[in-house]
Amino acid sequence: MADLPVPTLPWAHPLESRRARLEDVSAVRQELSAPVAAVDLRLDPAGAGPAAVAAVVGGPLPERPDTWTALPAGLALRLGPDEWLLTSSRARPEDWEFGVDEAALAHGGSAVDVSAQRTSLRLRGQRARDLLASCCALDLRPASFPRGRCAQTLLGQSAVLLVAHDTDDLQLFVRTSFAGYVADLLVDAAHDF
Amino acid sequence: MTTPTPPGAHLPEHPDHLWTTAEPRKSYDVVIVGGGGHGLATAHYLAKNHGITNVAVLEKGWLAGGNMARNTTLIRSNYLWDESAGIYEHALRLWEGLEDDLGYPILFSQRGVLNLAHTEQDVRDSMRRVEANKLNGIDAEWLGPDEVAKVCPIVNVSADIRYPVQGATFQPRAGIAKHDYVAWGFARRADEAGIDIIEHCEVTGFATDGDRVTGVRTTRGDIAAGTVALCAAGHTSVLLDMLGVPAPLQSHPLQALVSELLEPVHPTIVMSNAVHVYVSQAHKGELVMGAGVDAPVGYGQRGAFHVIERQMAAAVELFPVFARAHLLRSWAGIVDVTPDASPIVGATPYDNVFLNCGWGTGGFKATPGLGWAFADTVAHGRPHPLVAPFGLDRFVTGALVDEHGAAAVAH
Amino acid sequence: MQLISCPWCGPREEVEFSYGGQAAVAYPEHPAALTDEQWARFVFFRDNPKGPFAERWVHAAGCRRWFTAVRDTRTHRFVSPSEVTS
Amino acid sequence: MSRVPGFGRIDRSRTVTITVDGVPYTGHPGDTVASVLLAHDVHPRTTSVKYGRPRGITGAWTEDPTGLIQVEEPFPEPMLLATTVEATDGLVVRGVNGQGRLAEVADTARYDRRHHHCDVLVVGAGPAGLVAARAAARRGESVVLVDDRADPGGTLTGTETIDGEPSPAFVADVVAELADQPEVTHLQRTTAFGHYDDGFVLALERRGDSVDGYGLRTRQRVHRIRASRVVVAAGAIERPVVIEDGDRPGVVLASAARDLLHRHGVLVGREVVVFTTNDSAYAAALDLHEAGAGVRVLDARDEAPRGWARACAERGVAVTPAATVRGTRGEERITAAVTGDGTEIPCDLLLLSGGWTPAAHLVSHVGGALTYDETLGAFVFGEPVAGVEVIGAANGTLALADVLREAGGAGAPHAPAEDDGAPPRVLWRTEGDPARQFVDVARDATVADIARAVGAGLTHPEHVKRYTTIGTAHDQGRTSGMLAIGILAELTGRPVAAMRPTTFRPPFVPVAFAALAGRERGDLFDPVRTTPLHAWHVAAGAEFEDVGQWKRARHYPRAGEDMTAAVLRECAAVRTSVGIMDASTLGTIDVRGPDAPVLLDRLYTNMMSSLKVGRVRYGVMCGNDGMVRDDGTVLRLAENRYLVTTTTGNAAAVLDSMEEWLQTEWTDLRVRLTSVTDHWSIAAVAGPRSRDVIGAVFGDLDVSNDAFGFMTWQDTVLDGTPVRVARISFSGELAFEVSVASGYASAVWARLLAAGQAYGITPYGTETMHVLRAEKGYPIIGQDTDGTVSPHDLGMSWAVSAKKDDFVGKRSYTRPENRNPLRKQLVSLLPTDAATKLPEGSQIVGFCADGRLPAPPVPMLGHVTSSYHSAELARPFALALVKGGRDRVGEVVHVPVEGELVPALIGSSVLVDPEGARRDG
Repeated sequence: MADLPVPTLPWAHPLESRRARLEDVSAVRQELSAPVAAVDLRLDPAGAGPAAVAAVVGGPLPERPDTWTALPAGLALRLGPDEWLLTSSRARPEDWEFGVDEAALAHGGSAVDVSAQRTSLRLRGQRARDLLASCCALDLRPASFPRGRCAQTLLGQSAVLLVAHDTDDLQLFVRTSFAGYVADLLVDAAHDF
Repeated sequence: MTTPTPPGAHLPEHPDHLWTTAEPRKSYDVVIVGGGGHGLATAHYLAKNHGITNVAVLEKGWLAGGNMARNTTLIRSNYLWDESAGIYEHALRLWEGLEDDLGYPILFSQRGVLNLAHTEQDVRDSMRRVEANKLNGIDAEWLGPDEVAKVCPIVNVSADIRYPVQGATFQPRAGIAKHDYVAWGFARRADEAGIDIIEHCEVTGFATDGDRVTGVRTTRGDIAAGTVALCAAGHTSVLLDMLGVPAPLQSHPLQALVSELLEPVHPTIVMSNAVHVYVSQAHKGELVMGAGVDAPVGYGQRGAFHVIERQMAAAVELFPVFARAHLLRSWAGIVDVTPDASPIVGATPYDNVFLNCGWGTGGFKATPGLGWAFADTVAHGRPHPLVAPFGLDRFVTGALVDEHGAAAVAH
Repeated sequence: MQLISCPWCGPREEVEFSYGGQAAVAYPEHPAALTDEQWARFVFFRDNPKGPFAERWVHAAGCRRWFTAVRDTRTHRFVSPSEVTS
Repeated sequence: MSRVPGFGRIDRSRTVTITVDGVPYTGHPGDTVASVLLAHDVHPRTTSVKYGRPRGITGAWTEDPTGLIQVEEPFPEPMLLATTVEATDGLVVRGVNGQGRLAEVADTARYDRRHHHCDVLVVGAGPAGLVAARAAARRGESVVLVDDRADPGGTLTGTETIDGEPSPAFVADVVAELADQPEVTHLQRTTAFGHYDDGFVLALERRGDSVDGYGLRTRQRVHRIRASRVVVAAGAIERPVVIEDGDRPGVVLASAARDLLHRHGVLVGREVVVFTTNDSAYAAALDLHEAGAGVRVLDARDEAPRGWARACAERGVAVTPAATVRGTRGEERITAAVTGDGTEIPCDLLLLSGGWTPAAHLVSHVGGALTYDETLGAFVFGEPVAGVEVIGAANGTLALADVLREAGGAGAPHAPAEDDGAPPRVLWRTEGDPARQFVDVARDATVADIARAVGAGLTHPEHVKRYTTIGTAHDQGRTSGMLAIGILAELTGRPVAAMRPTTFRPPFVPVAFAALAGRERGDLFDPVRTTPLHAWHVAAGAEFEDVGQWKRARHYPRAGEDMTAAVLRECAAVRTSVGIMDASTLGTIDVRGPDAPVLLDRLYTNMMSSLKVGRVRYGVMCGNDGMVRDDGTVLRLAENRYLVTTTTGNAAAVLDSMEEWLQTEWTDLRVRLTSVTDHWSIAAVAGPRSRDVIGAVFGDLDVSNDAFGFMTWQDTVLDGTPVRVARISFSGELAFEVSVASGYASAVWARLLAAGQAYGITPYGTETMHVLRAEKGYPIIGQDTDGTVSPHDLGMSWAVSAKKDDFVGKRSYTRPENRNPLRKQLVSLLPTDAATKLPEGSQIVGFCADGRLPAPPVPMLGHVTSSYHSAELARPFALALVKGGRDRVGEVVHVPVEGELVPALIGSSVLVDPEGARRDG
């Protein structure tokens, strides 16, 4: 697949139309994250598979569910017992899927391109966790949800994947079709901050 | 401070005598297990229609303290399928004469029910049900949003809500009644007829002889029974387990709630499936609402709070004027639900044990109709035609009466 | 609203889960060999105990894994730590 | 004025003006509506609901059963207590006596939620709660402390000494220490109202009303607190003694009079009789005396407590032991108390204290069992509840010194013990006329009513409650509940301990619906799911329909078009040229693994393992009951990889169900499922010119029929971006579905439109799609099915594999009902007038030869599931489920439509291009 031309088709962020409203919130900085290549990796955690995939993606996979590790240009998020979300801001989605899948297949695993399945918002600021706590029941205290943790949970009525980068720096992934709802929810919640 | 017309003053007084809690005797022709609305109504009609009075009603707690004390008192008959329409319409006709029959002011108020439609499919399902109702001789009509607003001006029929109201079915004869009064009215009649109402008497087992049950074991001793009629709603499975009779029932918490007393604002009953609401304003002025059924099996008579929150969101969404009404009290009953959301009534593998359960959220409205038909079933030892379609065997043959699908909310 | 312990994600709010009813109701080996009664038993009939009940849950808003847990239906409390079936 | 200098914690430097029943009154910040009125010597007066008797207030906080008001400004709110509504400038209220009034317009205030997690939640910031919170904080625990009143301190009046300093200083110290702790959240004006499992407590914070509107500030907030441990320090509720005419204005709880004095500086009466059964009322007697009232104490016990008696003697407060109050005299207000021996003691205030009932609610909510405490005359917590601790008055511990010890343990602060106290006497009522002894003044229910209930045969407290309505008013029997049980015990000759108190239900205080709804209103009520093309649809003037949570474009009316016209135009475009539809809402699931063919063979009624890579097959999924649950196309992407398409509404349910089978039943299958619904955006391009459009946009693709046949798919690239094109038709026309990662959806859509311009490419919506598929007899699951329809009923026996041993639902097809020849089957229905569009949902009856319906009940043959005007057929047509329908083809039946019987001809369900020449072309 390496002979594909460089993509020139215009790409649109699902929250483009809400960018101004999100940036208007002063208490918590909410940024639209740039698109990344992302695969959903399914793999037996016990065998040699994780190491094989790690070699391809350039970093070790997190060993416990609900934690993440940094990859050279992305994140390795452990979503469940045999499931990871691997992102890359450098690779093209089709290459990312091909590479990870190839490594996983040898160990009975598989990878599926989900680059456009979710979109992402970065929340920064001292009140970022408070803002999330207005619509998320997860224990988001820094001690309970420190850097290195991630969690699939509910924000309002929408499933989200929360990632703790730091005490004041969180990221949320949300399915593309729910992104507008989540953005509206956060903008609304930020009113009384 | 000013003094408008005092509410509550208009509630009728109860009679001076209701019933006397009896001591269990050794033996009865009929033992009814469960002293809720269905058990008491069955007792009443056994005496009234069939002259059978050597009857005991066994209640494990205080009389009519289960779902009868916990429901939202909606009465309607606008069900989709012929079988359901048959039993519920029979019940509704009995409701219309029940105050006289019982000699008790049960406050049956026929104020109509609106079943709202919010999506195109809701509209199709509603039309289907209205047309079926009409052909079954049940009063029903389809109303557009403007007509909905005429019947109930506080419903938000504007397009600015998440799931705008596309219209509603309307059954004018639907209504509400005072549940305690109904139960007590049946109890008093049964008591007058010489039927023993025995409270705080829990069935702990059955004595059997081949295909027959000879009696019940209770916390107050053994009682011999010619026929046993089970009317235990959410606790039916507990009894059937004692008999070794399987039934496709799951018991779930169902929550309900009331507001404080309010000046009249809501003239009818409104139900909505998509925006889950059913609400009426009772005689004293309180808004009475039912929430959704909690998904897990539960006998705890309490439900989860998020169900209430969701209920309140739905209420304010559909009725903006309810915003500052207050939740005064919430509670839960235990509803026994079947795979097709229709009741199970009729025979069991035991010749002289008859089953009545699985009414889910529909039990109250069926009370007199079920009592009538079940008493007939017990008296003649075979299912009355109105309950015949609801036998346990339908799960084997596949002849379900599926009220899930197109039949609006089954409340 | 209860906390339910997902074997993978730890205690989470009840709303994150979907209920799957009675656990360990096996799909019949040879459905065609069953009588209508036996088939109906599998399709429609589930235990409904007042007391401990082994049930299936799925962490729908989380890892989407199904698991089995025992809960007392009288108190709604989970009486055994959840265990994984698969 | 009854405002006493030197008393109260109101801010006398500022004034507020409120209007009550049209009369303006001034008060101060820190006042309530009740305290403002009382300060002006105006006793809130309502009329009782049943007997029209005058009523005043009897409590100083949420326990008051009578002082209901209606707020009119800033926004109408019904049925609040004058004792709990803070006096704010511009507030307008009026009295009510039983029913509140709702606003006629929507409430624009904001309400929201906030989640908390903590080691310890302390409910109540009285002495017990403050000390417990401090102790927890000092241990390094995270603490949430909530208290329902405006200020912390609870029942502390400021007269007490704690650790050698006046109690206000102690409270201030503790509050300051807590404020310094980052792990402590301290919320006043926040009422814990519900307690659920696993330490989940709901608390309502009142953040203030504003006459000028709310702006962005939240009016009320529900705090959803998840605590490892819940410490209930919610205090106790004083109850009166039931006396004859004890409902007369001027009869007040002793603690309430004291609270009004110390909080608001209001002296409720000048000539005061105190009738008590316990020690606590003595403090009220002495405080009111110090504030200038003449006070006399009647103690029901044989001996007055020596310490208190001494203190009274020192100050000249007369104490009479072994004395009772039997009744009252007066009209609008008490003028005298009548003692047990008939003596009338002139007074303008009668204080009652019949003992204390612990605020058991929050423990009762989680099923905590209560046991009767003979000494207190109240139910207290029996068995401990895991994770719940009850301290202070809520635990029946009343003396301050004991409370502090109980709350603080080893490091507890110290308060001087009350010396020579005496145990309370449990006394529910005094001698008198039962018909004038009000137990629940809010419901106008008397001892005579309880006696009548007992006479009617009722003995259970729940029955008596329902017969008499005691405890059902807005106060939920806070002060009357225990009295009713005590009196019921007395009347039935049974011990109180044998009674089961009625269960406390959430909420502890009434909570506005809107507060519970939070921000789940309007578009935030339920997520609005949109496709990446949503903005384009809006700009194109689409009308939308809700399908599940999705917004789908239903049609695109042009100026002057109604839906029928727009849909006819869109249909014609697809049938004659080319149309384009956004199908991105379809569920898509990537199914991978060596056993993927096995799984799909078990889940679909037809065979999927035989599908060749590169090809597409339509499939039906059923439940165990054999009824159709979903349908869609399946693409075989590789030997071990399929892409499964579901209907829009069922996507999540299908995936969940597939996972359930895999994870719990067929755990040996090596298959993995990944939802890619949101990843793929799908544009359906349909119509005879669709090949031209696809060919123009995707130059690398050979779109000829030979190279790209019906029900096959191919991958291609558009400007470097991968695209998948499949030849799938839901319209019966030559058609393609173009899938691309959703970020590129707009770009691809634009290219397709541009390429289609030459052919007048027409965007079409779901309504048009429905018409087109109906003309072909393709069912919509959920519209033409309702959970009772099998594939055979739909005429899809061709999609039910006979080769497979088993698949989900197969066994059910041999049940008797599935072999019933009168099952409903999908057929078409053509109104014979070729003009009437049968309303969807219409019922179908047999042909009525005389043109009239028989009397009900009329047997029904089935119903109309879909009905449209057809551009292609130039007439209306319908699909219907009809009993034995396929055997009735050619029969004319009747459909009642608005009172008319419309004859309609039953036909095959496929009306357009039955040979499939178009889609295959």
